Amino acid sequence: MHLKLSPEDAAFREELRTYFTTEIPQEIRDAVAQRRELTKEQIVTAHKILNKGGYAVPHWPTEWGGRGWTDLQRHIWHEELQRANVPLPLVFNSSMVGPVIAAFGSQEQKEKFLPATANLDIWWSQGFSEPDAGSDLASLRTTAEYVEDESGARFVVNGQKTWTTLGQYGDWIFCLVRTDPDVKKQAGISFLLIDMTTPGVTVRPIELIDGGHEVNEVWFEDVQVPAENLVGELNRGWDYAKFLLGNERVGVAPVGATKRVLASAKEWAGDLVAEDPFLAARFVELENELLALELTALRVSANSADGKPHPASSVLKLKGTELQQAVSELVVDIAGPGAIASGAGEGSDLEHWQARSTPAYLNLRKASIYGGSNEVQRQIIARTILGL
Amino acid sequence: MHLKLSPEDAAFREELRTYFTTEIPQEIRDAVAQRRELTKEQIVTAHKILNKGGYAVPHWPTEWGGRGWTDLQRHIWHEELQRANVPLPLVFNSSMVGPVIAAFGSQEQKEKFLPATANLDIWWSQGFSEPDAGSDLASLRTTAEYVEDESGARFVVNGQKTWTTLGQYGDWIFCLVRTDPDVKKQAGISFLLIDMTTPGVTVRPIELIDGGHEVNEVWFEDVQVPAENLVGELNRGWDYAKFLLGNERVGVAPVGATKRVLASAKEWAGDLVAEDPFLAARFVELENELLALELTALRVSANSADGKPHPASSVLKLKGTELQQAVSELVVDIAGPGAIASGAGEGSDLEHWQARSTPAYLNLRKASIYGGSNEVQRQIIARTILGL
Amino acid sequence: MDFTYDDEQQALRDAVRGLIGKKYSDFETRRQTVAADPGFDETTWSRLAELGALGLPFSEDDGGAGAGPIEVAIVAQELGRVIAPEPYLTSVVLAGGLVADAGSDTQRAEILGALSAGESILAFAHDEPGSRWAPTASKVTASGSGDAWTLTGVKEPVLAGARADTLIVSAALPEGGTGLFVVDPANTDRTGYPTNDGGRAARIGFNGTAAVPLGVGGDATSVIATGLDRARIIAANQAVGAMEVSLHATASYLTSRKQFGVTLNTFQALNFRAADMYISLELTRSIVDWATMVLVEGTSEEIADAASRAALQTSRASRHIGQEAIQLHGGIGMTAEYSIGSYTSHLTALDHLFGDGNHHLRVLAGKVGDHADVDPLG
Amino acid sequence: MDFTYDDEQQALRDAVRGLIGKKYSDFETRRQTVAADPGFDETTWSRLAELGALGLPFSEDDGGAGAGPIEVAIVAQELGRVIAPEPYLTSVVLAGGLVADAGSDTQRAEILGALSAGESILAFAHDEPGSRWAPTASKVTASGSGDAWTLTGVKEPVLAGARADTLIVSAALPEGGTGLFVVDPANTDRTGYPTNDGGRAARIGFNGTAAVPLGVGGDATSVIATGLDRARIIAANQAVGAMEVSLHATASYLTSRKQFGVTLNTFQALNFRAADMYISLELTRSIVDWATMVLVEGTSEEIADAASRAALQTSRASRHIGQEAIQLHGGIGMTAEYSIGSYTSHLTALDHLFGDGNHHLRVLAGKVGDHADVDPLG
Repeated sequence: MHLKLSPEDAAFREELRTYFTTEIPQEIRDAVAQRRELTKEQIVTAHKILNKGGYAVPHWPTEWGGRGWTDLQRHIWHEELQRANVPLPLVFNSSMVGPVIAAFGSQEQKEKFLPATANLDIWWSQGFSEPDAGSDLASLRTTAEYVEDESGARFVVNGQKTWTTLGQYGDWIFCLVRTDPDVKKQAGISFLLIDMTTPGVTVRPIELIDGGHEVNEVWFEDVQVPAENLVGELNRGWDYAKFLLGNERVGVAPVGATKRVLASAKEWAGDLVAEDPFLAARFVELENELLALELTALRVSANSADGKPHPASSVLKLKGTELQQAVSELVVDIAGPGAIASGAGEGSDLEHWQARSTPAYLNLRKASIYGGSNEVQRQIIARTILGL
Repeated sequence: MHLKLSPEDAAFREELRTYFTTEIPQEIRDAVAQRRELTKEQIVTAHKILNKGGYAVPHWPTEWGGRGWTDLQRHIWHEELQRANVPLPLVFNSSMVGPVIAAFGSQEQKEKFLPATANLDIWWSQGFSEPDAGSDLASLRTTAEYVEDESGARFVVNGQKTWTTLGQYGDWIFCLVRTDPDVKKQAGISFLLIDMTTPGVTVRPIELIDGGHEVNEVWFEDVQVPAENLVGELNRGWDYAKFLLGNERVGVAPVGATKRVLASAKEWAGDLVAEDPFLAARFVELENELLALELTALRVSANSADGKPHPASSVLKLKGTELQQAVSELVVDIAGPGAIASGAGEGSDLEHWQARSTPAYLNLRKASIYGGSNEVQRQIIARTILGL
Repeated sequence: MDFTYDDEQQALRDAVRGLIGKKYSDFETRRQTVAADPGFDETTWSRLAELGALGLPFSEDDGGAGAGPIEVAIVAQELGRVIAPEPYLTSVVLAGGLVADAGSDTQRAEILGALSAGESILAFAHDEPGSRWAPTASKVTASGSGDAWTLTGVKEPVLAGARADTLIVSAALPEGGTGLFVVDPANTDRTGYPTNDGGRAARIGFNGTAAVPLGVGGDATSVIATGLDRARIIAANQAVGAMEVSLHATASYLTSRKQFGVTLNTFQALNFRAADMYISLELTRSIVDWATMVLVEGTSEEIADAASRAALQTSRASRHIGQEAIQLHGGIGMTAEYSIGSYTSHLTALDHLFGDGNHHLRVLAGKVGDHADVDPLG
Repeated sequence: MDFTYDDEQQALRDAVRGLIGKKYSDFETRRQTVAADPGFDETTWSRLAELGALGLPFSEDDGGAGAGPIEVAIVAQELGRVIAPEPYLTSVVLAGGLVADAGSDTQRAEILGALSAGESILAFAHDEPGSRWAPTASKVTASGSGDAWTLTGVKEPVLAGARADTLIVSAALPEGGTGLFVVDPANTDRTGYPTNDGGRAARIGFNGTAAVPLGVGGDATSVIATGLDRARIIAANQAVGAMEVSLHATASYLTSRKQFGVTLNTFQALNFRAADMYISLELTRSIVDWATMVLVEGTSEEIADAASRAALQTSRASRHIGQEAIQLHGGIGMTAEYSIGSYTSHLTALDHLFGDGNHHLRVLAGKVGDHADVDPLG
């Protein structure tokens, strides 16, 4: 056991810190710091700059742009991105479909998709959830029927996906589809890549309670998908999805970003921190829990040698989202009467962060629902770790 | 809606306050205030004085000593007892077996038992729980076999009861026993009164984690119980038990006693309250929650016209015990380093309340387990009130 | 002590529910109403006037109905149940209450008469950028004397400020203290915008704007303080209505939504959390009912204490219930089309209008050493 | 940054577990041991000495093993796992640590040598009636000069005070400040009694009792402060051991105990609460491991900060886990025959030895404005 970073890791961190703060445009980092909604262009710009430096997909196989870092280095990378207010590499590309194609795709698929995915030349959307398949993902109903005729071998897709985050920007969508309706529900699912410009694909935005439109419904009506867009084997999609979700959960605790917001909140609160002991206490409790969480992420990453998600990653997801929500709630309280002024525009005498405080708080209620709800995480802990 | 007590109720309260503070010996009330363990004699003395004034069993049928009070008056009575540090009338007599005999017993049973029960001439114990029947009370296994021969009609009881509070003082014990093993488990249970001096009855104290011995195991080995000691009908015991438990829950929120301990805690804390804002905040939160609870008790008692427990009584039990526990935890914290000194005796320089703080805290962990655990209460709320 | 409504109060509740509950029985109606300015339904406002609901707290001499806080609380609970966007709390309870307490005979008759008749929307311009629920003003200053005053500075956010026909404005007085003034908003610089919960607020700039003192003028800090306390208690009633419906919607969703082939109420952990929501709600209802009764019978000091106690409990409960309602709904709870998230949004706004739980905790902590215990029966 | 034990550390853990874990593997042994004075097993204490565990933190020159906080923490965790009653924390970590930090060469060799060899029990008499975890003394006063001092006043509660062969005593100095003294307990008035968790404490009266300054004498407030911080971090390690076993005992009970015809782990609400206990435990383990590393490498200021952070988190977690462990067990969790309640009792004692969560919250709140964030990687 020892406390300090090794000189190599310290140098590594310094290198990242420099790259992130000098290469990524200040206006993008300011937008993140001020909790503004990013444009598609800003996300793409930042991602491409990261990819240029080798910082977009460091966890991929080295053959496809990975860096062979240690777990600790990956942790440092993840934290430093957030600390520098750099938008994270687009998660659908870097943590979801990319690793799946790299692990299970054909050589043709790898060559066709991986470089473009790493560089965000293709913007991927996720097509997993359905209106009647939330936490119970495997009950999905979107069908893909295999057809082989004179126009070639293909799947015909019908159904509806939902909660497709940033689907309005998507070029391609990776979907779980039912290819065999007659077997146990997990067994008849396949993993399909679909060009979103194909006729029959419709994207409809969903308004959320913060007034934003970041998620969408995606409808498929007799969508013709070439057979070569099937990833891996037919009816093995559930395995690939589990692999993907395991990847998603690693580093899922947004510790760095939450710390950054908490530090901003302290600035925003100003003299109030010294005047109001109860406010000071909330900062202490949140800082301490974030410290414990960050240390847990370090301890866990240091211990997961086999690349599989450590069972404690459910702790990171659950506590990470709870703290993210708690910090956003604190900001609303610091905003005071200004917390209601979500529509205040340029002429307002209120601070921008005050106006954003309640929408951000409301928006983050999703954090404990999406990506494996906190109830699912508790179930995983109880079953997998405690044997209950 | 109006706030104030009517002049009649205000006068009623004054009358109780005077009786409790002048008739009950000061040393008994001091012992309660100092959270000391009461002797059997103290409990009996206080109970008999209450009974003399008509304050031991006011909720019984008037024929047997009841007073025909309104719900609000019963609430005031319950609060004023606690406020004056008067030990509550022995719950096994006044709220449990008494009402059951009054409602379901034969005329002979009523005449034999009710006056003696009201006056604590008989000390009753409760024989419900068994080692393998906790929250699932109906799975009890103690058997009572009906035998009729030359020595008369009787039940032969075999089995074991546990968590029998103050069973070491018991003269008689009222038991749930299985009289028909062949039917659905609730259907084969009867309600039996057993003289604890009968051969075959053994009481063994259980040491609790606070070092006290307030609960016991009671063993029955071929205990001969005259058939006339069956209450009501054979195999209807479960109904009587539900009636009894409903009675038990009414007024089960120990608001008055908890308020009294909280007020004492403020005295014990002294200058700390002004010096430590976090301590002040804990007092505020607890006082406010106790206020909300007391008002809920008033609101509920005012609304339960039919004598059945209001469904919200589960709220009173659950929140009441949580607050009781939270106040006991606060006292431990106020005790500071002295909280560990549970064995400190007369020569100690620490305050008696400091030494008692941790045992009281540990002992009160039971409050959310006994008498229908808080999990059972949540289940009742979810099912009965919310239809879940 | 009695927590039950009399027959007239029950009739009032039924009438308001018949009007407002019916109007917004379909959540889509509420959604469309708040999407367009002025953010509420003028026709419904007129009907509330016809019902007598807008004049409830005011004396009959002033054009009101001469009822009291219990009746006002009944209306607020009903508004809360459907999260109706009509500016009852801000216009009738808060601004109207100040006029009733401090206005001259003429001002009361004119302003409250028009308000009660549904002919005029009133707003109280009090919050300032940087202020935190104090009963004083500092960034808007008043100068002048007698009836000839002018105001300068910025008020923001002002609920219903862009739509208001008349403004009651707090301003720092030259000799110290905070005065109340009546201002014609035509002479101000107003920018309106939506609040997170679909309400409306505004930035209002005063630049030597003409203002008439409310009533006799002079320092009105204690009038404002009591006015805010009144609004706190009525806001808590509105929150109780919203929480009640949130809980029932959640329970109902749990019994109908299927996951893993069974309805969600098969999952004990979810049911227990709904039970905890019920506990929060019941405790809050009790303390809010009590505070409403204190508003009828109490001194201003007792009202202040009751307001803080009700607000503290309501703040805790509305976060608990609002957050759990969304979580137990899952994804659909995040969407604007479905009602539950808007309830949470509204509860969040109510929580921050007149001081959140932490604010009231501080207030109460400052005097916790002054009493041995809290006894609602006196 | 590395959270893993090296081979030697693992071997130490196995050895201590082999000794202590085996000794108290049957909970009844622990129960009988604490029932009779001195409240621990002298033979086990000797074996710990033979193993080198008692001298771990002390230099080899002083008769110790020259190891460090990581190794001491390992021993503490193992003691916590079986809630062993041996006075390691108070005698070796707290009192021994003060002697190591401030004692003269001769004192260190004598006192720590005997302590390491298991020949002498050491206690630190510091708490006073009315004191609250400050590093200063006020009710026991010292007078004298050079090596000839006397102490007067009362210390209580003093852990292991009745059994101790040598006392280290804090006392208010005539010129201000708090000094440390070595005292032969034979010259004091001692009354011992059990603590809630089966440990032992004492009231110790000094009445012009002869005392020798520890080391060079003079104000030792900062030495005491660091000594208490060290004890806080090691106590937190002991709590982690106890919490880990509490959680596993609870999970195991849930899978075996039947109610309503099924095992308790059929009830999702209970499983979820066990999952929450696991989360508390994991977070606590992380921060306690980190604080232990700070104890190795940090400045006294960094150690103070880490001690408060670890203590705050441990206090919260040990209440959560201790309370839930009993609740999820139900009635049997209340009995002294069954182990789980004693774990909760011990956690409660550990929580109040050197400052509870609220105490450390105050400490940390006082300096929360001094930094933008908390970065464990520096």
